Amino acid sequence: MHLDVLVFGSIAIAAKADRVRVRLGDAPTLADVARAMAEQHPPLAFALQSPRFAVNQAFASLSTPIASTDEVALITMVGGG
Amino acid sequence: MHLDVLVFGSIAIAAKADRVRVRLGDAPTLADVARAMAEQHPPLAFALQSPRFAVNQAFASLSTPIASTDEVALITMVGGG
Amino acid sequence: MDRSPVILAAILDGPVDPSAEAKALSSAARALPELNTSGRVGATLRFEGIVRRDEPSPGAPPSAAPILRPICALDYQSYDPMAQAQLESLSRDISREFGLLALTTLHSRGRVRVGEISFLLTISSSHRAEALAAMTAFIDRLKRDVPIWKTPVWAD
Amino acid sequence: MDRSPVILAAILDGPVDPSAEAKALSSAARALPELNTSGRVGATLRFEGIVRRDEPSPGAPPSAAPILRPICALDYQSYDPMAQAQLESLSRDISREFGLLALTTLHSRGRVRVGEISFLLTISSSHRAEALAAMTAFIDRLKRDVPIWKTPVWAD
Repeated sequence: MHLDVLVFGSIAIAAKADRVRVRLGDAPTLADVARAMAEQHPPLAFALQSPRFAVNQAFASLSTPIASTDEVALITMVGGG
Repeated sequence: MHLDVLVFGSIAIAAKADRVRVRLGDAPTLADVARAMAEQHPPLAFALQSPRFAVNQAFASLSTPIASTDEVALITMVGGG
Repeated sequence: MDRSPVILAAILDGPVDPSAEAKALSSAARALPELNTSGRVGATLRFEGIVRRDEPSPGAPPSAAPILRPICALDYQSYDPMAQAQLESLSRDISREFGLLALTTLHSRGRVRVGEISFLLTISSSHRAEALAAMTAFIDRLKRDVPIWKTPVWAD
Repeated sequence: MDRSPVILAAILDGPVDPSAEAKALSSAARALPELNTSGRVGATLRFEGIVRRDEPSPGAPPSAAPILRPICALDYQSYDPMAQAQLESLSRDISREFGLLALTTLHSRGRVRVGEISFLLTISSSHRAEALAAMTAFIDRLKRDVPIWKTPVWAD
């Protein structure tokens, strides 16, 4: 399956886009999403060493299973305040 | 010699006055002042276990020599803010 | 209802200026003045985060001292509606943990120029200790848990 | 003179209300607005100490939980001019130690009623960390080194 992952801030600048598409195997988890992002988008590897994701607008652990209809966002290096 | 020591706050309430007079021996230091206050004014002993004094409007150590013309104030248990 | 804290948390477009603050606070227009005249509040603390005239230049090695580069503004991007929900739950959590009487927080979305306020946090509590501790904890967790990012608008 | 902090420290009669604050701040009327538009300030922090409706009743054993008793005001007594000198030197020390850009503080002398402000401290700095640390240190040392005492005016 394919999945578009939302990215923000310096990651969006590195990606030159506000989302990146990854190819995933069967029954993927968030850990698989992180691995696929780093492999398929090497400029983003810097942000995926200890990644944190939201699934459908809530933080989720790396073991969370992902369907192609989920809204997945990479939430690392936030910089509010 | 005699010396009037300025007191404030709960110490002034305990002393029922804004200054207390103490009798001192020859060549007294602030440590002697503290001892004399506790002995001659027992209701104030609670405030003299680790006393802090100002001499002529500046903090001074207990070894400071005191003359009868010095302005001496007991500065413990301040409560500003 | 003596023990229920007054909480207000919002993300708004542009800088947190007095009119934006007054508008956001109008939803607590009765509760806050009541609290302030109750005699229960012993400490109020107000923090304003302001856009500074320079930001660390990207690309420098992390170990080196940052090279500052002039900016004219910061662009804040908020992941909505998650950012709003996280800001609200953070406000409730901190108020409960530290026993606060009131907490209001506003954060900018979009462009905020140098010298303008992008973040506001006010806390009311019985004593100063819990207000100071709550403020430090709030800002630490904001930077961890609320999905808002800033991008410098370089001046040069 | 980019690096000299703006410092204002004063003890004034009665509560720290907006008119008292405006009057005290008028002596920094040029320096503070200049600083605020300079782009150097990244954080401002404002603390207000407010008279609460009750105070611990005296005479209880120190180990026991305090028994609160209603008050209508606090009477602040200041040992002058030492209190003013100590407040000024504390302000200079804290500004230097924490590298602040501005510090203003006002403390009441005399009667302050429940709900009124008796103590104000505002800090401006480049970043939030030093503002929060400086505020905590200032209040701790104020209560140790500035000769001001409060006496409750009991309501009952």
